[in-house]
Amino acid sequence: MANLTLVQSINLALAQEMEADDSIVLLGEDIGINGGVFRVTDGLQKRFGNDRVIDTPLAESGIMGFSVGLAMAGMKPIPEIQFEGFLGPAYDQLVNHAARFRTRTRGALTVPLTVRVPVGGGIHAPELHSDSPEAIYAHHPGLKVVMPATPYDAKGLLISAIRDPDPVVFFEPKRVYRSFREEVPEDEYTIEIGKAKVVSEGTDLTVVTWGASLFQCLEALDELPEDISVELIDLRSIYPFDAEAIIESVRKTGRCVVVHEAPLTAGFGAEISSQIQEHCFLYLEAPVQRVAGFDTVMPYYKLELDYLPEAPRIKSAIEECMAY
Amino acid sequence: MANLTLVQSINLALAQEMEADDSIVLLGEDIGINGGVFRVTDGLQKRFGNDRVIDTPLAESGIMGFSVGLAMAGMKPIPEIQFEGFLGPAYDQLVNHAARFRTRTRGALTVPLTVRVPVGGGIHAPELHSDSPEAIYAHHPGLKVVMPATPYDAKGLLISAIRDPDPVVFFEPKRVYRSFREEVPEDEYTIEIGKAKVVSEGTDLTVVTWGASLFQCLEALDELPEDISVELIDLRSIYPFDAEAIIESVRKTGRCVVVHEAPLTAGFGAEISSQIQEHCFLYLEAPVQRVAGFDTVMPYYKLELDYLPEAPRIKSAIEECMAY
Amino acid sequence: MPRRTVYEAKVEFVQILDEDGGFDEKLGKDLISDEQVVALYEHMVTCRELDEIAFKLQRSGRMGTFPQNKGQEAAAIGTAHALIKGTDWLVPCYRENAALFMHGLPMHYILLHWMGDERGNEIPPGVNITPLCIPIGTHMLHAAGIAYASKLRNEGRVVATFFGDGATSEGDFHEAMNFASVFQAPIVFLCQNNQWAISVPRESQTASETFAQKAIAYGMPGTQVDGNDLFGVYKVVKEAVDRARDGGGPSLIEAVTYRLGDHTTADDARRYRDQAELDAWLAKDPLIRLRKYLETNDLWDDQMQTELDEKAKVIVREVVKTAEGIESPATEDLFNYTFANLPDGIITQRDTLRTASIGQNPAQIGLRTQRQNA
Amino acid sequence: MPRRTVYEAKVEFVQILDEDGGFDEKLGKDLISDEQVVALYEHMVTCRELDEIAFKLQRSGRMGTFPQNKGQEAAAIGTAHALIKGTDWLVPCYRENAALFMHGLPMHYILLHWMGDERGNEIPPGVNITPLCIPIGTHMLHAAGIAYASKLRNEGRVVATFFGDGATSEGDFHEAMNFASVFQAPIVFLCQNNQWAISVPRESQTASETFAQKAIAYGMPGTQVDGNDLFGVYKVVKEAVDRARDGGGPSLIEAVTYRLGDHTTADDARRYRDQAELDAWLAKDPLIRLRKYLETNDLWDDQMQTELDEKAKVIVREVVKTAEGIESPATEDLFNYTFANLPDGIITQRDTLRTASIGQNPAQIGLRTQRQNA
Ligand SMILES: Cc1ncc(C[n+]2csc(CCOP(=O)(O)OP(=O)(O)O)c2C)c(N)n1
Ligand SMILES: Cc1ncc(C[n+]2csc(CCOP(=O)(O)OP(=O)(O)O)c2C)c(N)n1
Ligand SMILES: [Mg+2]
Ligand SMILES: [Mg+2]
Repeated sequence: MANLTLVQSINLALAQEMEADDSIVLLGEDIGINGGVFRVTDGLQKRFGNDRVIDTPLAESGIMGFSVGLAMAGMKPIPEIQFEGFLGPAYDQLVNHAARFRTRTRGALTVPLTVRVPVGGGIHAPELHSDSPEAIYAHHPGLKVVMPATPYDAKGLLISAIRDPDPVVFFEPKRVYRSFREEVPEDEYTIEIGKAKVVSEGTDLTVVTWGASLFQCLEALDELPEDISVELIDLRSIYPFDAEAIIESVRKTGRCVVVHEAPLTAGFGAEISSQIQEHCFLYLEAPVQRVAGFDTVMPYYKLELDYLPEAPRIKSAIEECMAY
Repeated sequence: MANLTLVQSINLALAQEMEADDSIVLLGEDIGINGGVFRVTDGLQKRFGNDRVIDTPLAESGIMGFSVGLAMAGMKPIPEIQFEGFLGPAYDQLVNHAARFRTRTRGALTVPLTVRVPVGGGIHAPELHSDSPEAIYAHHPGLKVVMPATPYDAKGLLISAIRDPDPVVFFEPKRVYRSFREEVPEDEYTIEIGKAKVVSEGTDLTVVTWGASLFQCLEALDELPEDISVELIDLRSIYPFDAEAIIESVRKTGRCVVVHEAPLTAGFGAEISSQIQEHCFLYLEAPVQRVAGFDTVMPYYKLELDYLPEAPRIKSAIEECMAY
Repeated sequence: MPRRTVYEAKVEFVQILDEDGGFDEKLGKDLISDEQVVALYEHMVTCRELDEIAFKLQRSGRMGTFPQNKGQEAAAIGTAHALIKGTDWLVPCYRENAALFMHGLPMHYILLHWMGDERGNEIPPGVNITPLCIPIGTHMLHAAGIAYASKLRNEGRVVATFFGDGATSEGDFHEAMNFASVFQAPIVFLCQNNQWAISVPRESQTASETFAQKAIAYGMPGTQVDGNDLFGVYKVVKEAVDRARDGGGPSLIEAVTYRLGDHTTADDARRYRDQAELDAWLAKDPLIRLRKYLETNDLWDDQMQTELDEKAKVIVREVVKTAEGIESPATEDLFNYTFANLPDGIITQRDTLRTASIGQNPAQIGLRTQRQNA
Repeated sequence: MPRRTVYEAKVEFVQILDEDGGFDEKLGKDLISDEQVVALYEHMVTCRELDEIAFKLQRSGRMGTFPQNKGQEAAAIGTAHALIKGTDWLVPCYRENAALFMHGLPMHYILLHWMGDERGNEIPPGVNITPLCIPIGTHMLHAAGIAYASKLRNEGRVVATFFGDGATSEGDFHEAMNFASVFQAPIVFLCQNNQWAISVPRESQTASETFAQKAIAYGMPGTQVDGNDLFGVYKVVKEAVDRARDGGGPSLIEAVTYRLGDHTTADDARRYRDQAELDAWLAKDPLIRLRKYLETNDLWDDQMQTELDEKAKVIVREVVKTAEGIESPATEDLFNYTFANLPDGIITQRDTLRTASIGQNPAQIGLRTQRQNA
């Protein structure tokens, strides 16, 4: 058991899985000697060699399409896309190929890849280094999408993702990369894709969130009056997502606030809100609230904290939902 | 006034706008002498010349990025992407550039382009010729997204889109291209982007839909018992969408079914359902229902009608929503 | 030397059997045995028969859109012959059916594919072929990845990937060429330059004089070959395959050929191309040329042709019967292949054939508890 | 001729002022007037000063990530000098600030950009520059489109677009080169081959011997030039610009240079590259070389240098003051530039700073009617 950052726990999971399964290869821009721009793959090329930790040319569609080929030939590629904004050029290969080969070939050719992608805002990064496109990939059938918020979950979910026989988009909230440490077991363990985590139990209102927003929610909860009992759920998996855990919680609390960084409109919060309504209609005491990014382009960093759902906005949504 | 198909009304609108504004150029694959694979641009190259109706190399990112450049230099490009499945390679240029230049430059450089894209299933086409990605583009700030379902609306919305100072994704439901004719005025007219159409008034339940599904909804309505009074809304614009019209209707009817071809999860129906809930909470007598494509890859055509929300599925959703 | 040449390159064109039946002995001698040539010709004719019948199936409403392969058989077969069936991989687009059949794809799979049935892509085990690729220019990256996997694992497999002249315009073509050359993957890029991408002629697709010279951008050998010349195609592909298998990396081959049919059955090429152009190329049909060769070399006669035509008809009739005889896919096939392990949501959708929740059995969404006092 | 050469090409390297101060009179005579060279040198030094100060701003927490331009000034300035300010367009990446300033971009805009402020991209009217481009390799398509607009409207404008060696690997590079050549757009593609793309060296980026030869794939002229040689860069770019303006279409120029700094302030190049390599290139610094030239030609002395250094400091101090003195952007700037005409939903979000609805004034969503008996 070691006290690790998110960066370190991901590095550990990668190393352990690579050790155990030599069909795993990592590929991406600057992941080799440089260890990735966030150092997530630090030391792995040295340990596993150039053939298994591959610096690629600067081409995201290439990285993704090449990985699809590797996967169909029986390897388990783990491509890295340097920032979520650069998933754009890889989008077509990801949604129209990686996601479709199993369906397309009735299972004859499959694509067991895990694409790692730093995600989200809050670190004063340049343009296209701070977006949250999880709803896009969740909407495309054939992909699984996860976004762990803590070092412990990251290790367990990454191992599940790597072992999953289908493509998984593994989003790493960069705001959390080094923001805190947590005890992470040395042994390998898995966390089931599709299972949420109840971070704190409560009876009055459910907050559902994922990624770095978890910490803004915790901050908001800290500032709430003592007498409001909030159940906080970290979704962890976006697709498939744990409808059951949410429904169970909201049937208990009758109120829900969903929090995410991505723009409101057609964000994943809409799916959650809709499903709550479909499954908890008679239990709801207030409309499900969404606290999200605005329907505007993620701003350059001077304004990013005005854009992101920070604690005060979450707090007031909770209070108003309680008061409804 | 002439009796036109959707293909013809779009062709007419393009011709009239090109006549009026010589900064408009069309570009795409096979749109010139061939008139496009659906003949939507038939005759336009002959009429306006090779410089204004431009056959491009086979490269969608190229078409989109080149159009962004043309637009920033003061032209009004109308690129065509041959099928919605081939928006994939153009995605990055569309969402990360076309959609962002106004924000990025505080309005100094803008991208008044209208990208025309055939959309949706039901015509026995090959793979990637039958998808419905409207939610993807609606989620990306900086884009407008429309999907007219009739020849009349297509002309008015296309003219609005072309004249709009910002990028518009103009989806053309290919199942409707030649399925029926409608009176379309010869004169130019516009339909405001963001305004829905109440196709039929009703008091018991609201059906919200867009694109080719409109006709499946009409079919379902025909088969309903006389005593159920349905208000049918054709959204027409996906982003921005006419929340007001929907809210007004659902506050009146208390029940709503949303119908679309795209996969359920994180589809645009989720946004509508969420907003109804947020704004009509105390008026709702049943949960908002979504009848949509399944969370699976759009199948090859033998199964496509099992996938698409056809009339029977819509009808039973309406009946069950009424019975709730 | 303030202005000095730092790089020079050239591109060669290869032709062994020309359209008048002329045969280059120096390059062509003992290249393919007489027996093999006869067998390849027979295969070519059978594939042409399938192609014509497929066209008719579409016209009579028994199949969806179909892209005829007519006229490009020599490029497909010459390439397939240079690769080892069951070891090497073929990563096709959709105009090289003849190559796929040679490497073990059951013929009715192609019909199933165009009949809107994914089972046409359910490649049998041991057949190293990826399914027809609909999005143009995207599959060459998969080919590069498959080739690199072979290299990484020292399997000695070579990959050949087919694509059209139009496909070279896509960014993915560039990225595939670049990845393949940077990683020295064992792959042959086979560009079927059939002069048209639907209605767009080669001159509007690229300003380069040849497609072969695009290899130069990647420090890769590039060769142009008469794509209607079985011998020429086999020769240059074989050289490239051998080089690849020996660790010499990728190659680009431009097979100069022609699309004798419309783009697909949904197309009408008379809208955009001249009859005269088509006529000139009809005379270069690889079937005519190869038959001429066989006859010149006393390997063929009218009697054999009649028998072959009959045999081809019988084979193709059987193939059509098989494709049409397959029972309709079950609705639940919609769901079952989305993931190896279906998430609850999809299971519910499959079992109820519904998307949203009303009318669904609450048990199906597996609630662990139920609040009573709603 | 069964194997005949159908295409030949070569790539030239141009150098006028070499690193030892050698000057090729034949190519360089009267190329740039003495006065101009002095002015360009002064600009170069000022830009270098800004670059060093920007680095320090980041280190002291007053600015976000910054990519130093150090070492690549000759390529930027030589190119900008060959284009007509206010007529031609520059479509940059982020390592050619010196070119942008020459064409009218206020210097503090660059700082604002890296300080996380979109106002750094609010290009003033009449300045034909697009903003720094973050997604690598994507902006050359915009450049091609701008160039084609100039051609369509007979405006006589030429476009120069800058990008790195790494950028050539992106599919969009390929599509931009192809579109530009097919449409014979008046554009110069200026590849700043600074040997590295973050930690990836040139040899891992492409297997081609030069970047210039990538032009061959598009039937486009391609030339390699010493990118640290102001005269050489100006010469080859001017030729390409003239050709483009005369309707001769696009060109690719590879400027061979070196990134003397880290990739950005977030990078530490010592992790992946040798000090010896860096040292060798430090000696080729375009500033050193140009000063040597000026001194050899009696155009410069220490006194002038001292004065210039002082002047540059003053200018840059002022620039920093301007950038830092700008008031913070208003929160509502988040919203106001999304569309020319903001949709209701965004107006509501702006006016309430909220996303979902509770607590929002129902009037704001503009309900036309209100059912009373809820
Ligand atoms: C990415 C993509 N864009 C557009 C299309 C539509 N389309 C299908 S085939 C074709 C032309 C292909 O030309 P080429 O590569 O030369 O192959 P050919 O059909 O001539 O064999 C086009 C534009 C497509 N299938 N995929
Ligand atoms: C599409 C995209 N992918 C990845 C990145 C991350 N990134 C920023 S700069 C860079 C290297 C660029 O190398 P090069 O083109 O040679 O330009 P240089 O920085 O050397 O000037 C990378 C990979 C990016 N900005 N955009
Ligand atoms: Mg072709
Ligand atoms: Mg570089």
